[in-house]
Amino acid sequence: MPPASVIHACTVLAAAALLLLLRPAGSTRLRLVGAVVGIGAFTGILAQLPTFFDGQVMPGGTFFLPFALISVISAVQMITTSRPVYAALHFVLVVLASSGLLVTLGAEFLGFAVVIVYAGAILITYMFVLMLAQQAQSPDLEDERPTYDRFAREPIGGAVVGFLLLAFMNHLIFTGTGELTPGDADPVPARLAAWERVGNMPGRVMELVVQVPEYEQALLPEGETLRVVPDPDGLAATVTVMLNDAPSEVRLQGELARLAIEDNIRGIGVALIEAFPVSLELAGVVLTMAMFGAVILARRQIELTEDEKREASGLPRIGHHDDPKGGEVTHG
Amino acid sequence: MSPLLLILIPLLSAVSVAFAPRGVAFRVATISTLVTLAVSLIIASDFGHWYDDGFGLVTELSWLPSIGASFDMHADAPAMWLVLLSTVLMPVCVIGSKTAIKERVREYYAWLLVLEAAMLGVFLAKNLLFFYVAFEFTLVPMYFLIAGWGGSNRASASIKFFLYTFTGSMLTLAGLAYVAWRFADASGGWSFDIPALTAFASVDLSATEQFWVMMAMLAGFAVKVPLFPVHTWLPLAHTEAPTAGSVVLAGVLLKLGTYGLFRFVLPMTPVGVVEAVPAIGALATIGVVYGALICWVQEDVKKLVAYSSVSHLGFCVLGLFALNPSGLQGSILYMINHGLSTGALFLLIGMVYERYHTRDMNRLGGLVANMPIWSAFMVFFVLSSLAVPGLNGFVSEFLCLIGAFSATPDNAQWPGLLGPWYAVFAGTGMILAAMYLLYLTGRLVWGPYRAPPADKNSGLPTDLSSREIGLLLPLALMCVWLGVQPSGLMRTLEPSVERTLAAYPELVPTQVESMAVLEEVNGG
Amino acid sequence: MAEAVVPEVFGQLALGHYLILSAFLFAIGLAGFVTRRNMIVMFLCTELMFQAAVIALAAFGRFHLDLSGQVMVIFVLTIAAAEAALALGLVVLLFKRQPTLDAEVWSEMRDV
Amino acid sequence: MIGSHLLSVLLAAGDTAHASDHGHHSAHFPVALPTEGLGYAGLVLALPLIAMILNGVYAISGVRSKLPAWTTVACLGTAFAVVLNLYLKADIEHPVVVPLFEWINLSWGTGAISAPFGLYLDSLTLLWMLFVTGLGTLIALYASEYMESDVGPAYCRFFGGVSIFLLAMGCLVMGDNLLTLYLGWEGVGFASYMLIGYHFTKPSAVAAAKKAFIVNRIGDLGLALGIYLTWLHFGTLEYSKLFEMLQADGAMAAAQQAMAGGWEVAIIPFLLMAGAFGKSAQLPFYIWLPDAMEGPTPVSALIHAATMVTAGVYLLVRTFPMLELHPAAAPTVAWVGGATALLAATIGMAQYDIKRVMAYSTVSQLGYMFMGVGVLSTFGAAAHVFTHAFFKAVLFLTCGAIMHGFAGQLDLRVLRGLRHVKGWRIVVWTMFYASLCLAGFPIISSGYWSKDVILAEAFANGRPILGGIGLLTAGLTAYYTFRVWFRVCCGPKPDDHDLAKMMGDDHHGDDHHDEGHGEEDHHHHMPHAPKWAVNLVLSVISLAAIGSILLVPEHGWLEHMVAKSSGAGGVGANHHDLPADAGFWADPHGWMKYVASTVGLLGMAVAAWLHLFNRSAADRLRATLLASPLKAVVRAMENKWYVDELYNALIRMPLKIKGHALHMLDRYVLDILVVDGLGRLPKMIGRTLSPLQNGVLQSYAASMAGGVILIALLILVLPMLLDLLGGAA
Repeated sequence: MPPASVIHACTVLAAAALLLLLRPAGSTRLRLVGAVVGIGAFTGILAQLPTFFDGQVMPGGTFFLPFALISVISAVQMITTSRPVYAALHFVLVVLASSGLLVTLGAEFLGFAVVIVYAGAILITYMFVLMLAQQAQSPDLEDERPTYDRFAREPIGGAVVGFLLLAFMNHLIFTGTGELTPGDADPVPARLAAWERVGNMPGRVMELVVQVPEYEQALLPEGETLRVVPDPDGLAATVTVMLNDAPSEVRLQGELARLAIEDNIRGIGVALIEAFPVSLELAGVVLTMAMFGAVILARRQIELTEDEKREASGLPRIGHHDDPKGGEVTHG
Repeated sequence: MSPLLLILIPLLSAVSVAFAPRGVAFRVATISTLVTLAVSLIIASDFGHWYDDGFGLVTELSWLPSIGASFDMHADAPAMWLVLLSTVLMPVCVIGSKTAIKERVREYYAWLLVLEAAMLGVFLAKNLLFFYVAFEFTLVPMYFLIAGWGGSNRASASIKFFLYTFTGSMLTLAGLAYVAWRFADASGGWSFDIPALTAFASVDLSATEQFWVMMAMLAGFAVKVPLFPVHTWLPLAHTEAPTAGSVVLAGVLLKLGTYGLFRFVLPMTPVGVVEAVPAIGALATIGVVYGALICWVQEDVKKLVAYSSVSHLGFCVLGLFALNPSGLQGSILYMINHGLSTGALFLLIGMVYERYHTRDMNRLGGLVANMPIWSAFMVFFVLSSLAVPGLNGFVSEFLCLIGAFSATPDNAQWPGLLGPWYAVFAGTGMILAAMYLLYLTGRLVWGPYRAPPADKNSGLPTDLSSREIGLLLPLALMCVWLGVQPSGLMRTLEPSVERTLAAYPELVPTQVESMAVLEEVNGG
Repeated sequence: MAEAVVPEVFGQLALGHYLILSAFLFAIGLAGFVTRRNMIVMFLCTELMFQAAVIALAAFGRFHLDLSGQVMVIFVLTIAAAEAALALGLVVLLFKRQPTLDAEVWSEMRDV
Repeated sequence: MIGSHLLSVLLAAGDTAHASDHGHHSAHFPVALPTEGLGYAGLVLALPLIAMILNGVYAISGVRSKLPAWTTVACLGTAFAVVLNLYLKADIEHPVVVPLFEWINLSWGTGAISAPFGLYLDSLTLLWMLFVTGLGTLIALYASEYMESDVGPAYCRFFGGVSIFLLAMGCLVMGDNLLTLYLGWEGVGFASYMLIGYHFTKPSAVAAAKKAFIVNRIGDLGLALGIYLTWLHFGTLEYSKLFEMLQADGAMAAAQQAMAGGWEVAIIPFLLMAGAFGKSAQLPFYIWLPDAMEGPTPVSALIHAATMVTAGVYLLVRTFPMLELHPAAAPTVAWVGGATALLAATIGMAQYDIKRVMAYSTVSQLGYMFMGVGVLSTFGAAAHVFTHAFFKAVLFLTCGAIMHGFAGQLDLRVLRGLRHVKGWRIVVWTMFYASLCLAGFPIISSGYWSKDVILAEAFANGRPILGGIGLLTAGLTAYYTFRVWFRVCCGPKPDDHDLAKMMGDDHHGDDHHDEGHGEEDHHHHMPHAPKWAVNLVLSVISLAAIGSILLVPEHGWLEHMVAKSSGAGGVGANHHDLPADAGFWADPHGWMKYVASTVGLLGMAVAAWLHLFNRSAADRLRATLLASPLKAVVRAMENKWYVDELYNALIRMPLKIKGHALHMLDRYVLDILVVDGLGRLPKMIGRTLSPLQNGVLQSYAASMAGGVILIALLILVLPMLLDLLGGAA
């Protein structure tokens, strides 16, 4: 069987599995079958990868599969459970698993940031809202939960749309990645770029410089910009600094520059400031506007009649049942 | 005197009318159109290219130099005549609206003046973008005039008018833009100079390109003319428009289409034209008969005259595509004549409408008993429309038909692709014109008197007031003048016409040969 | 055990693995967004799609040895936070009008 | 003085006429040359124009007197004087062109259309203008009295119309090119339209006017096409150049060349003919003329009997050389003329309205004229035009006088015994003489002479069947003419009571609007005899008719006039040198005098028998016929052979239906279905897609994803498709 058909078959299987899981009144056995089929389909697709692709080895090793499975299973759980609070908690699980993957990918800062921002801040907000909204509802009894939580809306449509998209992405992944060039295919320009970046950060360079034993006392040249002149191969660079009131040249090894860049938090900071200053500003503006928006939305007063208020808080209406304008009568 | 004035005066007065006190709007508009007329007459008297094929009044005014857009102007003799036609008709429209328009007077006159500026822009433009902007801009004031002061069905009429003509002219824009793009491609810089583009397109575009460019241009211009079968916006727009709107529409706006055919289609895409001439000729001929037959069963006077435009403009297009000087000269003269006589007919119908508030021939009749002066004018302009010799319509219709007649491939000097059959078939339009126009006069002018009670509030006398006579008399005199002394005008058209047709005497035989070859291939 | 199985079945880890995971998460998120009726859960689904994007971005960043991917993740976080703030504000507002979380109640914007 | 001049010309012409006979088909005639110094000839056109403008001014300024009539009579009389002066001055051998002003003059390289406004003054023009202006003046004078009850704007309108007619007729006859002729041609059509529709409140009058104009237009289209083709082939429209060209290579050579040159040239004479048939009410266009009797009687007399309807004859005589461009042209004219003559005569026999009888008799007589042209006797045609103009004018004017006096009564079954009524003597006896002329009473009637020429030429031309038809028609003509006269003027003397009964009870064509008419009651009860103007005019025209006897015989003045014009080819074309021993029957000109007289007298005798001596016999005959198998024929004759109904069913109704159908097509198919349909297309697409806008958030998300998928598919599939296409190509 050609691999492409395997992949598409797996996608279809995954869709079918999701459908089984989305069935509102589905029995536990069916759900189990769905789960098994889904996991099988997922791993089946993953298993096709080596036959297509022998590019750069990514970090992660044995950690990838568990994290991946956790996140996928939790995601499915999240969209199939009829309890919104559980959904939120499953989402936390997805976030945690993906933050694990982020860490294995060398994005430690992001791994933690995601946990803090998502699991810590955003999810808490969601939980608040959920609880606020569901105060009067009893979450334990399946039948008493609102129908809109219990029944999926157009499960077939959703599965079809989602997995059509998935099929397309799979297609791209399995046919398109060959055109991508791995990052360190040619190390020299990367090293030179690293030196250039570091050269733009005088303080950072001085930190590197003072790590060299003879240059512990070195100072920034007064009134001059610090010049970092890398070697043509980028393996080392010459930096002119002031040592004992006299200019002195110090050789820095390439490893140092790599370190300076690969230190994740610093690196992100540098990249953020250096490459995306405007986007950073815009992100700030977006956040500010979101804050204003949230404030304004929250302050918005809805004019409700007494009855509507009572109804909203789960109390019976006061007005006469046969009087459709009961609320107004009480006001009168 | 700069031709710029011709556009600036109406435009600025439009602004001032819009903001003037209600009471003076009419006066300002009248004075403005009269001044424009005077200016156009002065310009015409100074015009140096009446008897050669050159362009005069060349004025340069930069707009967007980077893409070659400008407000450059020029005019040759045919354009000058059409400018004069417009400036003559505009005061008539304005003064003719004095009693008919009683609400939102300022806006009304402002739109009329904007319309005048746009029309003059079309005839004077030297830059393609300027031409196109002006060409499209005529739609806006007309749209508002119909929608704002029209009849009961004005909403749909105005929308149909706008969308129909606009859709057509979008295709025209595409065709013209293609020419400009090809020019930029070939010469390395954008230019929208009409003479340059014309010279370029007629020579450097391939036959296929010319054909499609021609089709694109035709789409817009044919709708505007309107050529059968894309005429259906016209009766509705005419019927619903206020009188002045109808007058301008028939008098000038339709001529934008034929002017476009004359100025762009014929000189720009000669190779495309020779391919399409038989088809266009057939459409024009069908339009003549079709429009006439439909006229004959109308109950609404205005609709009748509107359909008569379809019929008449068929002659005009037939003359254009005869590809010989007599046809072309006749066609240009036809534009002017149709503007005068049909404009006057609409004016006359408007005058009746103002008094009786109906245009239904079942309710109106025998008006000569009450309105002898009106009837005299009506009969006169009907005769002019009928192409009775001695009046203006005859010379142009005669020349269009003679042009089509002599447009045979074996004509030594000006070979053409039409021929006697087109002329004979279109000639039956003469008979049908007599039928429907006499049906019109028979119902409206003669017969036992019947009319709804006259509107006491219109403030108008039973017969025409001196203001109304003053409007019609100049038009009538012009009709007589053009009927008795057309030669002076015709001579001024000759050089431009021959310049326009320069490419055809060589192209037509080639086309005839290739058609013969094609026939042989198909036959074999 | 995992060390023994994983290399055999999956070989070396490649970019594709991360991308497939991301694609799966995205598809599940989309399917959830379309099928769920609870407004809050729907927003959670969008967050899930954001997560998918986060993983893909981080993987690409690693693949190219470029930090831009991670920077993008920061922007995604920003957007997610902003979205959460506004969306939840809106949900609260809507809930005040009509005490339900069913998204289909709010279909006044439909045609006809 | 003028009379003596005419006499001298007459005598002189007698000697020279034979000299003009140059043999078959190659008669040469002098071609006009431009000249100076005759500019005052323009007055012939200017005077009616002035009259027209003055009448317009009178109408606007509300003149309520006979001023318009006097102005018109004065102008037309002066115009007649000018024509007479031109005639006296003109040298018949050397016709001239008088350029007035430039009208249409275009040229491109070698091609040119030139139609200067000029006058072509040759004998034919002068002949025509003499009787046109002369009769115009007299009939205007007659109308001054006849129309007096309409004094006011309508009076101005009437005389304005007459002036327009004279102006247009002048252009038609005197124009020096075909376009000017066409100008006049349409102009007289318009004048006729205005005057037929004079009683505009009567729907029948309006309809008749419309019909006249439209039917004429059909013929005009032929004329116009003929003019185009003439221009195309000969490159000019001016008579002088045209004739030069036609004479240069000889008409026969031209004909042969034309046949070789293709049908475009060969059909020129047929197209011109169509124009002539339209204007002169020949088959198949004659139907407008009887209806045209809705106009006031002076109009019928002037326009629809004496002058305008002869314009077709004029056209054919003027362009006679072109008639030879096709050998079948002249016979066609002859046969159409003959057929019309017979058909109209049969219809005329069975009409009761005396004015209509006269109308059909006009159509019939015009048929004779065309027969004359067709058998190559332009002289005969012109002579008959000339004599007919006078006696038919008299007949119409007398009919008008009767109608005027009897409040619109025209029914010959009602009218009788006018001979015995006081004050009608001149009417009765001028009518009698004119009837004699029409019936072709030997020797003393002018019609006899002119008709004989045509009939004889028909035989001489080798068309005995046509000649036979002509003779038969002559008999019928004599019968119906005297049927009218005997019925109306003879019979028992009516007393006052009878006279009152004869009065028309409707206002049919009565020209009275009775406003401010003091004697209204009297009018309605008793006939009133004509006054001096009517009697004077009748007498003068009758004298002119008698006088014309002197002019029309062969080799006389009239033949001379025609022989020097473009009609020369039709003078003596059928003359052959007869051997001296040829018998009586060898020369039709000889025996026709006797045969035609006999036939005419026979017709008169039958009329006398049925309508004078035995007045009830006619009714009995009719009853007998209606009971016999000939019933259908009689009915058809009384109903004008149902030609009007036929045309209505074959032409008018189909066109009208087509108009309605096309209007429906235009409105519903083109406009509503196609245009509005296309306009509705975006709306329909929107409506189809609008369920997507269901307000449910998830659907939006799904459709968004669907869109992404579509784009993805496009990205994936499009290259494949292009590959496939590329592979295929």
